[in-house]
Amino acid sequence: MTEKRTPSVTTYMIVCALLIVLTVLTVTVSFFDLPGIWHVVLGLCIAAVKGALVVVFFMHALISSRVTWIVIAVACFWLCLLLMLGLTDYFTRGLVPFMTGH
Amino acid sequence: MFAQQIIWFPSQASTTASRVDLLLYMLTTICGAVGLSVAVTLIYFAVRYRRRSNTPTPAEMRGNRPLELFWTITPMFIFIGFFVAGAIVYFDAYRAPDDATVVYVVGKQWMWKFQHPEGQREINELHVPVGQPFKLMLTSEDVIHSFFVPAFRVHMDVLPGRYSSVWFQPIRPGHYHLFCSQYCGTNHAGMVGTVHVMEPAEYERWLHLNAEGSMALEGRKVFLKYRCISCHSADENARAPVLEDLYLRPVHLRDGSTVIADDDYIRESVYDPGKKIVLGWDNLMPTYKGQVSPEEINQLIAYLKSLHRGETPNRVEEFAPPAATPPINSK
Amino acid sequence: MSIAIQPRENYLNTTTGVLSWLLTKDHKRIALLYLITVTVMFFLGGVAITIVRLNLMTPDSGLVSADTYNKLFTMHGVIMVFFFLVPVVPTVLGNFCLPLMIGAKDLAFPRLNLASWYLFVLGAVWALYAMLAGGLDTGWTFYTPYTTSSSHSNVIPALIGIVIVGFSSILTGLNFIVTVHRLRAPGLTWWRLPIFVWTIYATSFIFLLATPTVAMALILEIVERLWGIGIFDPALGGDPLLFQHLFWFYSHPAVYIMILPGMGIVSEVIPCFSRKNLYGYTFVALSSFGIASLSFLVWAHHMFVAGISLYAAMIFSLLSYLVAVPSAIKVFNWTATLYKGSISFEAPMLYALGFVCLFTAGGLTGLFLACLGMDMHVHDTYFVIAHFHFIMVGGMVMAYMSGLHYWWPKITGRMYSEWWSKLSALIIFIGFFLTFLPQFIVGYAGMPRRYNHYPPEFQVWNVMSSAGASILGVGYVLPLCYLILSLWYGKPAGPNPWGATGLEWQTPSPPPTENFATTPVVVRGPYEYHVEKAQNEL
Amino acid sequence: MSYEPSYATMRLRDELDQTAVVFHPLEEQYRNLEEQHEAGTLGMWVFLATEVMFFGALFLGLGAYHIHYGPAFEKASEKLNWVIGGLNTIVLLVSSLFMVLAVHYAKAGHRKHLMTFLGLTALLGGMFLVLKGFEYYTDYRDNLIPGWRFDDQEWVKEGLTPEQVPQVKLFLIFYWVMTGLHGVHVTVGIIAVLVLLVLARRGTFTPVYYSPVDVTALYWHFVDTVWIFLLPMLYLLGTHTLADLHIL
Repeated sequence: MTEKRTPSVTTYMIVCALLIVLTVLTVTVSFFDLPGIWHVVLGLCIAAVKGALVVVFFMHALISSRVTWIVIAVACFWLCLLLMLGLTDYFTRGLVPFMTGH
Repeated sequence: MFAQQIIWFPSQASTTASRVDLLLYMLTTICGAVGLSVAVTLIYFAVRYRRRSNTPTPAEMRGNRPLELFWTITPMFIFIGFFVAGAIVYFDAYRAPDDATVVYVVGKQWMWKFQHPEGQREINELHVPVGQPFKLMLTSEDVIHSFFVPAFRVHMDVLPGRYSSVWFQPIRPGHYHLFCSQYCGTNHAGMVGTVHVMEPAEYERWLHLNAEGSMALEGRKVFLKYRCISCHSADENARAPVLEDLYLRPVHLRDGSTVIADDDYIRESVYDPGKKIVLGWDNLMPTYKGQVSPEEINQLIAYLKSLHRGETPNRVEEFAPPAATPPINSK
Repeated sequence: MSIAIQPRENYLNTTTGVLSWLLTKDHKRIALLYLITVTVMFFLGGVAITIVRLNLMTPDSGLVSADTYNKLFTMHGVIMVFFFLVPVVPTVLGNFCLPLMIGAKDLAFPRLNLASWYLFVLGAVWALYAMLAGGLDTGWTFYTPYTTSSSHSNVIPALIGIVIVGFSSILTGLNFIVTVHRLRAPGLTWWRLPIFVWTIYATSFIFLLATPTVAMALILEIVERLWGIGIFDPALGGDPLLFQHLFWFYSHPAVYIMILPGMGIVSEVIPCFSRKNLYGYTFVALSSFGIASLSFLVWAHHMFVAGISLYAAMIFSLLSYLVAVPSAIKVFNWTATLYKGSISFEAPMLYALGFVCLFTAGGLTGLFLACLGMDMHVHDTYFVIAHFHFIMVGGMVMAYMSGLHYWWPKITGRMYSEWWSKLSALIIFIGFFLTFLPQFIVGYAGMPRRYNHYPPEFQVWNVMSSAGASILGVGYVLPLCYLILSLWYGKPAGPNPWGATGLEWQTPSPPPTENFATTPVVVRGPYEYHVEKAQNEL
Repeated sequence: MSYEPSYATMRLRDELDQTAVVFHPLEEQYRNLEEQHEAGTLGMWVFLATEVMFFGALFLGLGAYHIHYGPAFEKASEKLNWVIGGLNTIVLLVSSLFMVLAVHYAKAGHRKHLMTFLGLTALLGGMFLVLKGFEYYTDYRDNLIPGWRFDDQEWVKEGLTPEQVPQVKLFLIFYWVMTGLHGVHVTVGIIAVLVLLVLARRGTFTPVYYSPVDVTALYWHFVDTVWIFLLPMLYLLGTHTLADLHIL
């Protein structure tokens, strides 16, 4: 068994408190009258921080082997790949003025 | 016919075609050379180093880093060349010239509908003049189709709910296949048509005489509406002269004189058919005064202008369909 | 090294009865279950395409109605892609050989492995039900809105079947990855892994990352069709291209799911029959990962004329060329492996050499399709059909045949007829060329795919193609006959009939249930033919 | 299946409430329990990577449509019950805390605490589902179910054009598919946790053998993480005002 420094109960509590604070924050942000895109950007940034906290502390990525980190990295990278390459098309349609309908 | 089967290249009927073929030649030459050299090397090695009774166990050979890098990086540069060449052709093929004539195209299961800017409409046939750029605005009524004319080397999916576009500039008169190349259901293979590329003068004539929405076609409808076809038919039971190739030709009358079949003569023949009777025929025709409107006369004249040998419609008796007819398109 | 005599007890006869097979956790038995299943699927798909090819002999479609024709080519596509090409090498040869090649007793999760097979069968039953009872006429690509709103055939059961099979693939891939990570024999470091293991590992990686998206896309199609609500249908506000993006995000990498294990097989066979170590091992191993990773970056090259944005088309075209580089590396290295070798021409080698030729041709014509200007003309024509059959049939099936012939003595403990196997390799090679070479030509001439009747000027090429297909058909039935016959009449193979170096050859044929009497310890890299003279004499 | 005596258990027995030598199931393909545990953990991580792509496909769809139909999506998002959405986030986060504590005590060999926290996790999971059910009821009440209960006119009155109404439906379909799928995952998780609870009661888990708890916890946290992303992607696209509180 990996006998690395397991986080203590206190650490878990602090992380959970932090997560709840961030949840309240993300809901609060939605009350500001921002342009639509900023709601998404801010919401996803906060969510990314929260997700990272869960993965690193609750899922013990911190004390896991290198292979686990590689799996995490690959999953995140491939998700980005799917989203970014897929959205490339959607962002750039209509950018070329002479191609009606594109 | 046989020659056509042997020559498998579709004709280069648009400005894009030769450029695409050039890409083909370039890719075939380079890739063919690479492929052949791999195959030849493979066969040569296989024969040269085949196992014989006295072949010793081969020595260790792990690889050679410079060689590996060479055959990693060289293809990369060649490929970037391919990309650039292809991208230029693609870019130009999608960028219609500003003066292109816009034709709207609607695909539906399983036909193509075209509408020219002057309002003429066609189904499964597209007439275009040589030398003039055409931009097609494509959309679909139901599922995805794809507009594909091999002779033009253009290809564009036709999507429901939005317009996509494609353009071409025909350079060679002829009749070319139009295919739907995106699978669209049962009769996908029947969603074909013809693109007629014509000399500009011929196209002008066609544009005014033949296409739906044109005077001539309206005239044809008038011709059928008043059942003119039942006597002026092209078969042996005709009871009146056939009207093919009539316009501006001399007509020999029963009284020995000759008239030129111009607009006035045609109008007169409809409103007062007994006045000038054609040699060899009896006067059976009643007057249509009060029935055929002046506009319809104009349309009839336009139709007769366009009516050439062999183009008279067949005489078809019309019956009212029985009450419980199944819809026509169900089998 | 280990036992050289024919063992009395092996995985085939250790327990008997149907239940002992249906409830087995032994990876070797599960591999055989898969072998039977996918072979049945292969011949079902083959029957469908036989009728299609017969129909295409005449331009006016004399044989079957348009509707039947559409159902037949859909059946061919769906079965061959989802139920044969994608699963065949990983589940049959991978399942059988992977634990043996890494010196493990079994896969990491044997029960999961059996569950995968049951999922596969369940999915196959759904899909076959859809296709045989009423038919499916959407084409294997399931494009919306045709699939969701226009088709009147059994779309939903077919989609359910394919989603289920997708999960089967995912679980298989998961199993392989964990196995390779955790169960390698002592001393078997990553750089001592046979290339087949590398490629199966890379394939599993694609299974895991690509399959979920197509499963989700198909689930969304089911939702859309079932409740008539719009997700992809433009009439209801959706975008049909979104489906194509999700579909090809899986289905392009899926091509590499098919071809990568084939490359692995060839990388085993060529060194073995030239008695040399694989040239540029590191590059070949890494290029497997190069292919697996880059394969995810190129999917939209199926959509160049589908209405995607110009920028996206440019980006995907450039990336598509990159994926060809690692494939080229492999071809060059296989060729170089032959150099100064001691080459013998048993059936596996013949198939492997055929693979290299056909795969090279298929790969090179892929460059034509990645070229934007060319694709504009040949997209959705027979040129595309010919190209991907060169990869999938000429490449993948040839490699599978090579692997099957290579490991057949290990699987069954028997040798097959040498003469017949060589003959069938030759017949398949010739039949293949005759079938698909004319399709390049008729495709460039403009014949669109999925046409049941066509202008008469294309007939010459179609007749040639159909003639070739009949030769190909004979080529595929032959191995079925002589391989089955070898079970009774084949002479015992012994543990290592080819004098090969892999760990799988160091255990008796057929192997005992626990694979190795004692866990082997690995001291060398793979393909060390120059030092294994003693091994060769076995 | 063979059994390996876990000597560690004997060494620790004074600290534990178990006194017998406990045998742990070791599958024959593994050399020892540690290897088996690591294989299980890696298997779960790899499976979760698959799940990421599974949900990723939905995120791509939602994102693609959001780019093109921004205003309609924001309008539709404002109608969702963000109060319950937010509350549920906290419920799941706390359940994750309990789950990680369950793992913590499993590793420490504290059976009672293990059972308590497993029970609490399942309870909060159940609470999530109940709240979700109530949220679905308010959606039903507010005509937010395209294809079943949906009124085009309401949305036109809200200031959307008739062309935007299908876009609202599109958003709602993604809302239903994504939350529904997530709900299925939560349900599976609750069942798994309950099974663990039964096993823990029987004393199956010890400091050397608690792999199922660890693996299930990974899954549970993942489901939590998915929800963390669903919250802003579905509920928080538009601008809320305090008046929106009435949607409860």
